[in-house]
Amino acid sequence: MRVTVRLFARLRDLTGSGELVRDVTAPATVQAIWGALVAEVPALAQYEKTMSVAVNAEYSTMAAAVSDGDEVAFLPPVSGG
Amino acid sequence: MRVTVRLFARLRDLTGSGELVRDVTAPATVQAIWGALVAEVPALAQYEKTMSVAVNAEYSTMAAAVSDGDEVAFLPPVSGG
Amino acid sequence: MPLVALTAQPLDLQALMAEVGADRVGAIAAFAGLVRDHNQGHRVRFLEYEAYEPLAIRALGRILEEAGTAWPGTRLGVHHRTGRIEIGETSIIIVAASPHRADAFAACRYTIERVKQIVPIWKHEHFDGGEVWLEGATANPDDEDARQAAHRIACA
Amino acid sequence: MPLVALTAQPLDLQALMAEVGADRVGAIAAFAGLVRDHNQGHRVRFLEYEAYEPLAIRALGRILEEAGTAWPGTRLGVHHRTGRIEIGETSIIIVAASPHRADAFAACRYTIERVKQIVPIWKHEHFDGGEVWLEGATANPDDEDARQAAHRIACA
Repeated sequence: MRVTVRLFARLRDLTGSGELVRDVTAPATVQAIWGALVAEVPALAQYEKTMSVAVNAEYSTMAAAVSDGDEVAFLPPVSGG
Repeated sequence: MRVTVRLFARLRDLTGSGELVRDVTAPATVQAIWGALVAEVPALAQYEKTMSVAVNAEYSTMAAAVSDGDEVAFLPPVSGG
Repeated sequence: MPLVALTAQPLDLQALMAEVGADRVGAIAAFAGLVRDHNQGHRVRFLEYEAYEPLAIRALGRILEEAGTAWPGTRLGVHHRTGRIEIGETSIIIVAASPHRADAFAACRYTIERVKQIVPIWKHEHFDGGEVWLEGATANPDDEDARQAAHRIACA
Repeated sequence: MPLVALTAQPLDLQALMAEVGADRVGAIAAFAGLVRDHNQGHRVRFLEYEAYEPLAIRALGRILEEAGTAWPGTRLGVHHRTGRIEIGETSIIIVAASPHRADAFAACRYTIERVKQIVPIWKHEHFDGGEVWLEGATANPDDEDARQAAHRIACA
């Protein structure tokens, strides 16, 4: 199946792109997608403890299942206001 | 000596005027001027415990001395904002 | 535009914010009091505010000094309407600007509490069927308990 | 004008106040965050704000619901800038309107604290000699400790 990966702020800078499309083997979790991403861009690993994740623009968890066509986002600590 | 008496809000309504000129015998205190005023308008007496006083547009006390030409103001509890 | 004012004209929060926040301070907290169409079960037609103007200006200035001492680096402005005010209009605006939002909020809140304690302004409420002078606090700027109560409300 | 918005256009506090305070509620508390010309010892040239927009809008809406539950009868609006913002410009405006000034202040303060906790927006600071992404809180809307901390700051 195919998912869209969204990356923001410094995660985007480290990866070089804010939006990636990746084919993953079903069933898959957010954790599996993150693991594949860190294999591509090892510098991302530093964010595993502090980031948040979202699936289809709703906050989610690393353990959540991902379906074909989902948008999975990785969010570094926020700094709005 | 001559003083100007300023009255505000309900004190003004009870007295029928916001500004009076009164001749008083020197030496005089704010208390003496108030006493003379209550003799003229007994309904004012209810404010003695809750009002504030000012002399020449500065907060003052009933015991303060008053000089010729002073402006003495009697202020009911405030309700700005 | 002065930081402290009494005026019979409509209040302009945007202009006061520009004046107070001119040095680009990080955080601005503001307060506006609006005339409500009801109070204590009756329907309000309009208000009139009366002030002992020279003392009211001094009292407002004193409050700004108190707040400046309590929250250094915070800049404040406060304007109060006088005369007749219609329903929905603004009777008071307060602006506090500070590098730190906690200070801006505290100074703004402190100022409205102190205005209600010590500024010689009176609200004359005209409602359906009558009118009444509202009476709140006995004004005593040297009442340290009252000042501390305002400070506690502001920054607890 | 929507109560919740992300926009690349300058923010208009006066307009948001008119929208939020349209039902003449008694007290309005407002907050504005301004871009400062310095931060942590260096001279800031400008900021860029990036947002995950659909989630940011949801998170802002959630905060307004939380505040509406905590302070019933209080009406809120919050607008956040995105994109490049110059020194002295406003990055966020919050307006809280309530019959009671204590509720207006509390809801306004709660909202800015929660924005900094859970809204997916990031500040990219461009200073003399470099740039840095600022990173604050790990966003977790279900972190009840964080929510209670914001509530304590707002209404203690």
